[in-house]
Amino acid sequence: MASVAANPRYEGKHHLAHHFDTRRQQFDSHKLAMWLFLVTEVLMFGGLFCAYTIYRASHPEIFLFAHTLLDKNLGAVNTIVLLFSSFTMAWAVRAAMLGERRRLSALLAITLLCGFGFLGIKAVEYNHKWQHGFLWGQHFAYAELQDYLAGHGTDAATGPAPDPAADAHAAAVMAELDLAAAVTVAHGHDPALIPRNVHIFFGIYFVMTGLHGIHVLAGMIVIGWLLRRSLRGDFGTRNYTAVDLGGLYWHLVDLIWIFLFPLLYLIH
Amino acid sequence: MDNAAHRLTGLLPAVCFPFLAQLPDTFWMPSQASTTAREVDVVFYLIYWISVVFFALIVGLMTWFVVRYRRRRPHDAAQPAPAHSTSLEITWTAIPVIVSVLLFIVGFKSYMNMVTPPRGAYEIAVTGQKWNWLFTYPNGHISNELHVPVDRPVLLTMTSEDVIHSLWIPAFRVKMDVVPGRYNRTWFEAHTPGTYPLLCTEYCGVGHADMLTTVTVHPSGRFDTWLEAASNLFDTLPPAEAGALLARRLGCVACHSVDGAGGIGPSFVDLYGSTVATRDGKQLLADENYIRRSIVDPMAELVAGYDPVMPTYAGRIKDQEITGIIAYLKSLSRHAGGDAELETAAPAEPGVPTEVR
Amino acid sequence: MPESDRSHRPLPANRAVFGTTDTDSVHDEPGGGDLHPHPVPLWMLGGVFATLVVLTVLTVAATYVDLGRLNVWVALAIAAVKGTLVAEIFMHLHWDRPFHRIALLAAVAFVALFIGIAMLDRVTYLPDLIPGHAPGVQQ
Amino acid sequence: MNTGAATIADRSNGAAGRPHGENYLNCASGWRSWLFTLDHKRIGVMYLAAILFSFFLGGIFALLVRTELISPGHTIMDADSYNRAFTLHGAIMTFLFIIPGIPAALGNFVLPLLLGAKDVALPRLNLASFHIYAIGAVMAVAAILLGGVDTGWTFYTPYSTTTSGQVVMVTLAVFVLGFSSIFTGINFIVTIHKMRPAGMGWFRMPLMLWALYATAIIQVLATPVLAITVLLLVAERVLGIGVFDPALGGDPVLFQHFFWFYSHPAVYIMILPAMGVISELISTHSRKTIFGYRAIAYSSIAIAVFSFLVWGHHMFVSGQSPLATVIFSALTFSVSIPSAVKVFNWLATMYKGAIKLETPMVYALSFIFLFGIGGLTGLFLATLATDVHLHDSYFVVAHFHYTMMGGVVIAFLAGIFHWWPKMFGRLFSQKWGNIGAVLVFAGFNLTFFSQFVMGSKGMPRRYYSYPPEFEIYHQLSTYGSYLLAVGLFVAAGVLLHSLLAGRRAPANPWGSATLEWQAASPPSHHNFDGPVILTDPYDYSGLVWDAEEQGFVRTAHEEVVR
Ligand code: HEA
Ligand code: HEA
Ligand code: HEC
Ligand code: CUA
Ligand SMILES: [Cu+2]
Repeated sequence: MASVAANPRYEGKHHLAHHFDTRRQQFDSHKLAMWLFLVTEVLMFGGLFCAYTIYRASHPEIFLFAHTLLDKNLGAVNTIVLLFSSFTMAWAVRAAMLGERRRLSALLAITLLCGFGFLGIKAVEYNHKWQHGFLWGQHFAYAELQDYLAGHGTDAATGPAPDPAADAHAAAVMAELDLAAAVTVAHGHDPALIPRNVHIFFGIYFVMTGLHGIHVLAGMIVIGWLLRRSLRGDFGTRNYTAVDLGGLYWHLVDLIWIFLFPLLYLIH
Repeated sequence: MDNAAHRLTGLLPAVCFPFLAQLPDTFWMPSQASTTAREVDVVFYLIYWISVVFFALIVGLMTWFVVRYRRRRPHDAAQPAPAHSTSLEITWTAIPVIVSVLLFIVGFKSYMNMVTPPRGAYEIAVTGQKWNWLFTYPNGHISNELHVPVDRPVLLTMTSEDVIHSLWIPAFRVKMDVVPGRYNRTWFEAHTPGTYPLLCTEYCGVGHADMLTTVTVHPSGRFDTWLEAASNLFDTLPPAEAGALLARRLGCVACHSVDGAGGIGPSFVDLYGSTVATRDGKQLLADENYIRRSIVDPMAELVAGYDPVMPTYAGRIKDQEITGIIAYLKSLSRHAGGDAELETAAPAEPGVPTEVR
Repeated sequence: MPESDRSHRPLPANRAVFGTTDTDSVHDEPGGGDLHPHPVPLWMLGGVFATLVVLTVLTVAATYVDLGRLNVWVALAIAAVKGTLVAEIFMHLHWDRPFHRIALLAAVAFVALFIGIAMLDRVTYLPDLIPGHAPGVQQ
Repeated sequence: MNTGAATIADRSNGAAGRPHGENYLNCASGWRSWLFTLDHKRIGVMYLAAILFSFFLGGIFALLVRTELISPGHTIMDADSYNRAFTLHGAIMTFLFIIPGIPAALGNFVLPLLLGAKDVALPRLNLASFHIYAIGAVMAVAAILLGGVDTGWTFYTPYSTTTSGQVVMVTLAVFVLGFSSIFTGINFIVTIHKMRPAGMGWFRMPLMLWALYATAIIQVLATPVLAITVLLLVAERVLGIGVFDPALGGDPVLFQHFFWFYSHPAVYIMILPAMGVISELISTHSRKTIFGYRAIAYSSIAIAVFSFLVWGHHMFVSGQSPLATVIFSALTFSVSIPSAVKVFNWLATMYKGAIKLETPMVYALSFIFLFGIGGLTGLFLATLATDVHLHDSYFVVAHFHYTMMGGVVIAFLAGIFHWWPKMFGRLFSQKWGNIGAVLVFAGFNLTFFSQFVMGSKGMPRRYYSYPPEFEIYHQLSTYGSYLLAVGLFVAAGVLLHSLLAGRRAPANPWGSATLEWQAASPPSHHNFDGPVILTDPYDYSGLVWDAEEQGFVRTAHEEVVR
């Protein structure tokens, strides 16, 4: 690890603002502010979770059917990518606290790469939906859905695989719910049995993952900025607040995905 | 507990406001014409007097203190007084709590009556649309004003064609939003024959303030007579007159003027037989078929210069009725080609514009 | 970790309202109130990551077992465990001022309140909705 | 509450180092020194100017609305323009004026001073909050210039997703303004947690701080839900996602849940700081210790928490289920209790006080009167049976003007007059100040009392025209609004006159015991020049009138015997 004093910029970078009495007070203030900001993020996503819960509870058949159009595997891989990036970020904070500057830069770079990876995989998924017209609300292509189910029904890689057990389960759920005949549906691939209003699922899916994606992007900008500063040698044992706070933000983005993944991809 | 509260809340209003039995309008309230109205007014005046007492107390004390404890010289100090008093504070927390509980209970009781329609109520379907009301009676008859029998519970099942509206009959003290995609219900039992205003009270656009109509409470026995007469349009009226009525009932005249003035849609005056310029540059003759299509599938040909806001009437209008409307449009048009019989068509129902010639 | 103890030390009587150590203790701090970093040991970070991966696999696996209505709750429970791990270890809540945890829990509680009442309402008025009503979409 | 003085030792920057007469207003000049300042006082002043401008703008729309309603039918504008006018009036008043109002303008100025601190904890965030507010305001004004919106300030779907107009622009402006509000809230919480001087425990804080703290809790917890609501609305309108629009299978009642989950607590974002101001003023101008300090402090927090439990009272007849309706009605009454507690505590504070009818106090008394009516009429709306009849009528319009205009705006004016000498170092004419206050009071009651009557008699709100039997009430209301406008212009004139020609203000003209009055009027750039004496904020015994200063001065605290 390079020595702290080696960098002339370092000394100037941990000053104490005039209105604080101690560095501890300054750090605590910034950290509390960050946590309060995270609170607002939780509530903002809370609105989306509310919309999700409402529609899932009142129209389980839509969710049961529509989620099969998502790619579980890609979702799972993305989860791992994000978890890993959280791990490297947490490690980066540790490195910053210990003044391990080169390691800090490396870890930030890996975290950033994971961000790219996540968005890349997301782009692949979005592209697939776009190709087939599985879009939000108004733009959902029901006609294409019919073709898709008829044609790709057995293509395990891109479409839902036939799963007799799931079919039976879905039928049981439907029977239990005793919904109107119009919405009777099975998990299977008979185009005639598509439930009504599948587009609502995709409206919610795109809003949730889209807003989350924007947060990933924002987090990546923050990490990029941290990386730049870290390469410049700004951080050290007495000055790691920015890394710490940036990390908190990144972890929150991860935390939200931890809930999004099972709720959107793993509906049973 | 339940019982005591029940008796208390049941008795209280009657003791306090015996004069509220049945009133024409008071300083605060319009006249009462339904069973609900009385209940609501009792609650209203209960809260009113409680508020008056609290308000008088607060403002009275405030004024008294200001007068009594005015500071004369800048440095005069306050007189010693305790900085808090637990018993006082508990008192003025407890009293509002009690009052609140009381108000909740009386409000709750009347509300439960208001949302629980009695069995066997007379059902009328209500459709709200920009910007008029359609009331559909069990026999299929549709009217723009609400007509109800006296002394019989009436249940309104309501939905909207476009945005949210809200049906309010002040004299009955009932109100319920009319929401697209769902059925909301409200009920009442009118007890005084007469005609009362019915208003839309959820903001719904340019015509919101004009979305008013009336509710007529028919004296006993007369309602059925009215319904029978009203539903047989084509038996009793020449087609053009029936068409004129229909144009009002179906809400056409909310958008199409019958006096040549502008509006949301083109005026009906001189429409029939004219040449219409469409959005995509076609010139079409407004003949029978064109008008029929405009009603059933308004989006098929859009008139240049107008927004595509006309709802489709497919499924809501019978063939005979379209014929009636066409006859009515002919009667409004110079281009109708000397159809002398139509020119004399005059409206029979009050409110149909008399300029029709 | 001697540093972490500092935030738990008793406060002067007139400040210990709310029973948290959160705010205060800045002015009267003897050492000039310098920072006291608490680096989380690497084995712990690695362990948490490994656990998270295992739990992810478990979530996916759980979808293949039919538990009826329980499935969604199992998934949520696992997600909650994962979230707690992230918050407590990665986000340092475990060593942090308790007020930060209170804030996060409050946020979750208010979200739950919102969802709870909105759900209660929607489920109750569901029968009034026209099933499948969506005239603006060509299905 | 009766503790000895403590000294904040290390706060003195030494008055000696400061040239005589230098203060935060003149210590630097040029527009940059204002627009990019980190000084909470300058940010507060800029906020004050921007917010008063918004009030003026909203007021213009109000007068247009009132003038149109002076007779049924077309008076000065058509229905479409009217709909835009009241929407813009409501939206500007709510989002641009009253939500930032007291916290961002007065709060920013006084909060650090009340703490004896040099600044808020996060000055940059503070400045960012102002810049974001400015962006939001510019967006809102741009939207007005581009044609405005006609949705009502509540943006109910599906009307808002189908109507023409600048809905997207306005809702995005609301989104941006929400961030400004969140930043202020975060800043205040952090400042109150971390910047209290040693010796100022939670229960030795002035009540204004409790009020601002409670407000900030709501800002942080509720505003994000507004953000997501308007984002979803924009997505619904632009993309058609089908969550709120019934034509796409969405649920308009769900939108109302979203909207009111924020917008009900928002009314307490407005009223809580107003109540804080009143608590300070009643005590100061009565020279008497506040009665029931703890009750008032707790009631602020109680209001903040309860405010989240009652949003459905705006939806009693929306198609919300009767079950939820009943629950919400019951919960709604819970907010009334802490409000009632405050009112009674204020009265008890005045008892045996030494009350001086200075202009801020006149406004404060006016507040108790008007908020009393506003709050009590809330009870009619919280009660189920009566709300069914009164919902969406002018009764509701009158209720919320009594709380917002009669409550919050009056308290805001009270606060402006109270802190004016501190902010600008000038005194104003008490006589004309009081005349303005009386005119406002009279005009206000004339404007809005008649609205209660017509509302309960059947006059719906948002009506461009109306049946002739309501004409007399509307005329009274319109004339009242003109009188109200005159009163406000008098008030504005008094303040302007004071800026230009007012007498120099002493450090402590009213004899208040809170810390901001220990700073000079106006304060220096770093707020306090010497050590700050920490005292009980409501103990007036140490303050004596000094005829030479024409203000109050603190005698050495130890020497004062009670
Ligand atoms: C600053 C703003 C503010 C404040 C403080 C309040 C305070 C209250 N409001 Fe108000 N309200 C609004 C702003 C505000 N409101 C707005 C803007 C709307 C309409 C929005 C729209 O639709 O556009 C509205 C609408 C509104 C409704 C919906 C009406 C409808 O649309 O149908 C209801 C219903 O319950 C309600 C109730 C209350 C209650 C119970 C209080 C309570 O907090 C009042 C508490 C105070 C007191 C009770 C007075 C003091 C106490 C005493 C004098 C002692 C005696 C007390 C007792 C015996 C209990 N309000
Ligand atoms: C803070 C909130 C606030 C304030 C202060 C006001 C103030 C006023 N309001 Fe407003 N109003 C709303 C919030 C507010 N309103 C809302 C939310 C709605 C609902 C909108 C909707 O339905 O969507 C509404 C609706 C509304 C309506 C109903 C419209 C309808 O339903 O059709 C009416 C009608 O009379 C009205 C009138 C007025 C009047 C006359 C004032 C007067 O009090 C205004 C007086 C102000 C001035 C005349 C400006 C002069 C200012 C200065 C000179 C600067 C002064 C500076 C200093 C003193 C320093 N308002
Ligand atoms: C919501 C407003 C609205 C209502 C209600 C409405 N219309 Fe229209 N109508 C329009 C508009 C706008 C147009 C012009 C655009 C178009 O062609 O769709 C139009 C066009 C027409 C035309 C073609 C006019 C021309 O100049 O060629 C006819 C005929 C017509 N409407 C008849 C009716 C009838 C009959 C009814 C009632 C049964 C009715 N409309 C109800 C708004 C309305
Ligand atoms: Cu329909 Cu207002
Ligand atoms: Cu409310």
